[in-house]
Amino acid sequence: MNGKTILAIAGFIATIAALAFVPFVVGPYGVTLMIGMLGYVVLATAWALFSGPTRYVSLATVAFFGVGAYTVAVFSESIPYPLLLLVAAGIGLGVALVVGIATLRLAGVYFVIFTFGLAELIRQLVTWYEVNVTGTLGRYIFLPITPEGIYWQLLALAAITFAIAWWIGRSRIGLALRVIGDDEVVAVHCGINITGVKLALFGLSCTIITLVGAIQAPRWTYVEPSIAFNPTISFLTLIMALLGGAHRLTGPLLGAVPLFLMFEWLSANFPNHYSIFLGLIFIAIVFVLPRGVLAFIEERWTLWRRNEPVSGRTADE
Amino acid sequence: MSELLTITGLTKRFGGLTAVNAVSFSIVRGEVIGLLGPNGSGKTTVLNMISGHLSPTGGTIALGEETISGLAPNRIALKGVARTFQLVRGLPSLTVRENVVASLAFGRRKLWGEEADREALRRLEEVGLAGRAEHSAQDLTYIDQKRMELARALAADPELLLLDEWLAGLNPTELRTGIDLILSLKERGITILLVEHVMDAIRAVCNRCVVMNAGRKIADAPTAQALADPHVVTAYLGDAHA
Amino acid sequence: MLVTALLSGLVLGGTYALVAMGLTLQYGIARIMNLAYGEMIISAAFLAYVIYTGYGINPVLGLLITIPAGFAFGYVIYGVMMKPLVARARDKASLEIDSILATFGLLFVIQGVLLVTFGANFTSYNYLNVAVELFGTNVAANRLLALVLALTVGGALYLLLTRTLWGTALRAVAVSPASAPLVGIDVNKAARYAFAIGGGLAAAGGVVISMYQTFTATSGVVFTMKALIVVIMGGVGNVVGALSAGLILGVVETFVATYVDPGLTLAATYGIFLAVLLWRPSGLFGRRAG
Amino acid sequence: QERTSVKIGYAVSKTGPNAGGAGITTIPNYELWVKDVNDAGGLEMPDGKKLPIEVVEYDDRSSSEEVVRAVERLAAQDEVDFILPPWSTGFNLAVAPLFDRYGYPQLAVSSVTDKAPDFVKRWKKSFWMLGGGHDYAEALAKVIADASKAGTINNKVSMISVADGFGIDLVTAARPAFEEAGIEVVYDKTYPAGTTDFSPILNEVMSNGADTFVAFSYPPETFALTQQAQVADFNPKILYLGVGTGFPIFAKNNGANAEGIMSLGGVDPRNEANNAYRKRHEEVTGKAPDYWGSVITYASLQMLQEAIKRKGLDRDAVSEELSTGTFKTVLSDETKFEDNQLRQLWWTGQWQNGVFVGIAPEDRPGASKATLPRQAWKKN
Amino acid sequence: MLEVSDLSLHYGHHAALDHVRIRVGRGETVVILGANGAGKSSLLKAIAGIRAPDRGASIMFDGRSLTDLPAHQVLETGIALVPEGRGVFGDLTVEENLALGAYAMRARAHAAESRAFVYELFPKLRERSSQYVNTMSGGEQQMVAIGRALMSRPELLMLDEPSLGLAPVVVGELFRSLGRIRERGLALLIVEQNVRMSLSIADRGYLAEAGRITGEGTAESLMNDKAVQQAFLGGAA
Ligand SMILES: Nc1ncnc2c1ncn2[C@@H]1O[C@H](COP(=O)(O)OP(=O)(O)OP(=O)(O)O)[C@@H](O)[C@H]1O
Ligand SMILES: Nc1ncnc2c1ncn2[C@@H]1O[C@H](COP(=O)(O)OP(=O)(O)OP(=O)(O)O)[C@@H](O)[C@H]1O
Ligand SMILES: NC(=[NH2+])NCCC[C@H](N)C(=O)O
Ligand SMILES: [Mg+2]
Ligand SMILES: [Mg+2]
Repeated sequence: MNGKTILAIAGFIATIAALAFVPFVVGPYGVTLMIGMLGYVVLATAWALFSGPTRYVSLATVAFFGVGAYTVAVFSESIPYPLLLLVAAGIGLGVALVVGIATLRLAGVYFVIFTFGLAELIRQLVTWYEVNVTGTLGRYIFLPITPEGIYWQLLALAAITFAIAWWIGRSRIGLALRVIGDDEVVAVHCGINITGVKLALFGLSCTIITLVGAIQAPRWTYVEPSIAFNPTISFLTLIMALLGGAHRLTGPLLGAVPLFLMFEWLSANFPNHYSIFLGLIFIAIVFVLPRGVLAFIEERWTLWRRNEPVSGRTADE
Repeated sequence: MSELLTITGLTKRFGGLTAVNAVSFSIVRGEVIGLLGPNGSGKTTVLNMISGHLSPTGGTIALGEETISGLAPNRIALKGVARTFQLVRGLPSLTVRENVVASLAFGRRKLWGEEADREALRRLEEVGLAGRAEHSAQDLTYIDQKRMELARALAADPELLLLDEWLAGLNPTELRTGIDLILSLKERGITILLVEHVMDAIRAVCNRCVVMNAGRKIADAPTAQALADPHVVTAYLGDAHA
Repeated sequence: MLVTALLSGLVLGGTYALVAMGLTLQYGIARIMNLAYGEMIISAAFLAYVIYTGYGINPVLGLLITIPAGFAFGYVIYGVMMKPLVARARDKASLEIDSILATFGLLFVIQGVLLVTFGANFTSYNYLNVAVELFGTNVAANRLLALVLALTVGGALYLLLTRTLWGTALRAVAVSPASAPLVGIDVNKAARYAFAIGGGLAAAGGVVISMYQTFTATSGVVFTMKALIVVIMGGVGNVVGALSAGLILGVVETFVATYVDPGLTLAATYGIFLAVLLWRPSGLFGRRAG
Repeated sequence: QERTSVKIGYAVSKTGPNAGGAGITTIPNYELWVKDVNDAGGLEMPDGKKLPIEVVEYDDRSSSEEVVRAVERLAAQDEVDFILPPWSTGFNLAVAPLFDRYGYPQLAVSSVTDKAPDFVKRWKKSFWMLGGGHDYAEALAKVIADASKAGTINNKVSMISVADGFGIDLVTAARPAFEEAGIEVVYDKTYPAGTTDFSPILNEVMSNGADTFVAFSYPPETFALTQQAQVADFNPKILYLGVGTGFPIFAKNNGANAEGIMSLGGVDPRNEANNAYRKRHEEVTGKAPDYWGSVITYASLQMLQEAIKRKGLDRDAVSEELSTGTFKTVLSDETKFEDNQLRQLWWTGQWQNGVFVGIAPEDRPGASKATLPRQAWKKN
Repeated sequence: MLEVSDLSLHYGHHAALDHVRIRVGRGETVVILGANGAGKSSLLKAIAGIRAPDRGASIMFDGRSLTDLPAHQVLETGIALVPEGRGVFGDLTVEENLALGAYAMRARAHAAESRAFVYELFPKLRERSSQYVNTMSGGEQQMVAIGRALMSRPELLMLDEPSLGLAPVVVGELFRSLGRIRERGLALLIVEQNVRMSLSIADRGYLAEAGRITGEGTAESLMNDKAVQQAFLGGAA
């Protein structure tokens, strides 16, 4: 470990520690805002953990998010809270492995839409089960968890997610993912067990996503499939990660935070023209930042540092 | 004398087309064998089956004593079979060095970190690409990509190396270098199965040639003898080489 | 009962197919993953609503206005928004990402404009809501129209794409855009027309749907996703695939509703879609994943 | 310093799947009320002073997470004086803990729940104004049973319901209620929200001999069912449909064919205050209100207005007043909560002569008499 | 017929071509020899309009400037390219590939005639006319690529390493075919590593090195040139 790494780790720990104090400074609305933002940061980062390097764009995010939320809703009365999270994570992982095995043969847009279909299928099945087997629809969550508690849990999850993503980025498995993303045929011929690697990472990514759903659910009091499995969540996660730059550690973060704040600002200030402004800004971003927020920042940075034109390509594309 | 690779009755059908039809041959450890044949005669398909990229419709492939047909390509790779592709398959978003590290890290060596980087550079030097190690793989010319592919295959530390038209497109000077490189690999004891249309190279490096036509084996003999076979001349070489 | 179910299924599937064909052209040939596709459908539905309730022009006749409008809209959008993205795209994947992001923005703009103009209300009107008797079953004329239109459009597109040189050129652009200029195809123009035709088809779908389905300014995404499912199930860029997949989904839904449980119709739709992909990873008529 | 206005905030679905419902029942009434109040000089305080309303509005984009955040923002950031509730049962529940924590009265209108008696205990300042599934189901059971006893119809019912909180609440209440009333349910299926084609279901129920067809449906399906029943020439003697039946567009699209169709809600056609309200709603917002939730939404706002007039801006006092006071609203001259729930409601209504009138509870003053059986579809 | 001058081309900072100047006369066959990475492919791509050259370049064909024409219009002027890596439409059939070869306005009327010629040149393509090209072997695909280019009735046919990956017997045939194509009055601009074969059908040749043209001469003089022999004909048998 060189000096730079140690500095980076120290910086990371300091940032997390500082963020942990935020609830004492910002007031309740600030905490709410941070919860929403952190939620998406974790979702986008966890999503990019698998989808970034392998380029398997997944729209199944909400399936896992919803499974997390639903698990909490179903068992909130019968299982003590910390264990509840574990159970949710376990269910999420189990579903992820089944899904992972099912999707192994799919590539490109077929994978994308398959995962979307899958999320919808899960939602339909949960609905059907609730209606026909338990005879109710909609469940109540009355857990004594404060917003601050939710915030800290999310922060911890974020810290863990970043640590894992960072570790993967410099480990062998990170390289394996990038090789898979480029050419699976080459990957197997290099000796990579692509099934294993893909399953492991998909499982990991989905487990984290499940936990986000599980942690956030107590905020809603009432959960029903249309609430827990709202496909917007899948789309926003994907958009945030892509906009930031899905193949780097901090890319999703740099997509999630500004977008989230933009949504919030627009909907607060232009409740009636929100969609139009949002759309226009979005299109503008795509045109102005062709390679994502992170790449843009890096380019400006090199430009400023070296004061010379940047070359057309960077190694990571 | 021990057989490294034994192929028996190997067959591959694509729908109605039998691309490889009951082909049998074997390769002795340390040999360099040419696999020749007209375009579409099934050579690449044979390589694809050996490396596990395609699974055979019939027949078996054995590496040493062990049957490898039907295994996943990564399992076969770990048993010491490495290959290049007829249409190069670089990993465009990785650097040239990382392309090589990919096979060091997951192949038989399991090298990682600085050690892997050093080893990768050594491999790149071998094929004359050390200078471009930090370039993005997609900026290489076609030929350089082929070099990189060879470095990647070598990094797997193979016992059996499958080269699919690796020398195609080299000019005579480069060809010379290429041939020397293959010869040096042979020196090192790597067994090579070479698919090639460049006769000069075949003559220079192959002990023996297996010739295919329309999916069938039509000759299997020491190089000079195989190339003089009248069937081979009509089907493959044409009058100019007679 | 069987005939009735089959017929209802085909009629329902006609709607799905009609909606999907435009998208398969836009994505398959112009390579634009158009997330605003459903909004184009809804816009056409509102247009039909306005010209029917406002000007008394019947929606079928109104197709003469709405289809060209959809075509023109697609033509302009491609020229203004997509062309620069195509020009700067390094490869297929980056164009895909760019088009997803850009049309995601477009989706909101169209939706916003519709919301401001028409509000968030459920909109619906009745037209051609009369029974037509077919094989002893009553079918709604407006839904039958969707099926007829889907079959006609599908057939026409199929012939265009496979039997004419221009159509073959469009497919060439679809499979290897980089090589198309080598034979003198103006890729940009071909893609633009494909996208515009897709716009016209979206408009046709929107008009027909508006005759029997309730819509709101924000319901576009439902159509986008349904269309995507059909497109993928049929195989990207394959018109016959979209047509068959649409009809299959319609029939499956109806059969499940009739013989199993109406509560499982959507589950069955997604289930069959997933099953098809597991069996054929590139869709019913797809040739290797792209 | 002197107060110059009253800040009132709300977060409601202006976009997303819920926008269709919110856009008919909730948003126009909020806007109408604010305009009515401000045109009259503002909200009247106990001292007779009038303060204009200043509105802070957010779009929850039909997302639970958003609605929770938006309400927290209204309470903590904007520090508004009162918060109006969002649309739908689920969202009202999602924000209930926040209203409670910040001490705002929650006048939940567009929310049908049998759990209201529990909720008012959990959240003391919550008010539930649209009844619960069993209210509607029992009323309907009585209508059917009476008609059956009178020999107008047989006692068989086909019943479908949308697979979401609303549909399931109603259907689970309906099953025992129907059984109790001696009604035989011969078809009982649930369909997923978003279903557009009901022909398979209609084909089934057309031949099963039931004179009554009940659908606990949402607007798009209500409209589709009406259309498709006409195509199929399906003529049950009682046709009961869900949300959307009372929407103005329903009458407009179906004209004379709406006659006799039943649903939840209704009005007393002789209630002048209500008629005046409907007229003003149409004038100001450009569209007619629906016949179920709209008028109650407006009434809830009048109650709030009146409570403020009596108690000022003290939220505890206002809540207390709402709980105990009696108010004059467009519903009646004496509108009041019983255990924080509004019970003077029309559980069943029917289209009669172009008006969706309340027919149950039949002993409630102003109730119309059900006309049975329903006329067959007129071909147009 | 083709006059190229001051042609430079950069990839980022890297100069692939540096003020290149070449010409091809009507009906003439010209080869370009050069090491790997010399910029030969880049040159052909620039002429074909696939790569935009740097400002200041001049590419004239029959007195018409091609410099700013997009690729699909360059083809209409009568220049066809068989690119390296073939550029065939893998997901279309042989038949369709050939049909598209005649997509250009100049070629449409003669499509049937051109097809007959191509099938005569490569009989295998006739047998396989309904096969999807991406299931064909490397050599078969090369035939499709050349056939497709011929379908556009070019006056100048540019071939980028056409013998790459072909069996010797096919290479022999190919060059014989190229000889016949040449006899029909087509000009050929060939980039080839098979120097001996290509010079044997060529009139003239250029030597390219690191983005520059470093020599030119008649086929015969090049064949006998010591340096050329050293670099390109090698010592190999
Ligand atoms: N995936 C496939 N589907 C259908 N046919 C195939 C497939 N792959 C190869 N073929 C056919 O099998 C035959 C053998 O192909 P192969 O690639 O093995 O030839 P080859 O000997 O390597 O030829 P070349 O020297 O031209 O590379 C060819 O006719 C080819 O068209
Ligand atoms: N797309 C590209 N991006 C960056 N550099 C490139 C690109 N294509 C070619 N080059 C560089 O331009 C130079 C010339 O390449 P070109 O392909 O024209 O050479 P060539 O003479 O055809 O070589 P070969 O014999 O290998 O085909 C090479 O140094 C190559 O690395
Ligand atoms: N038109 C109305 N008032 N609708 C209110 C219905 C109740 C609400 N839709 C719910 O989710 O339960
Ligand atoms: Mg081959
Ligand atoms: Mg080249």
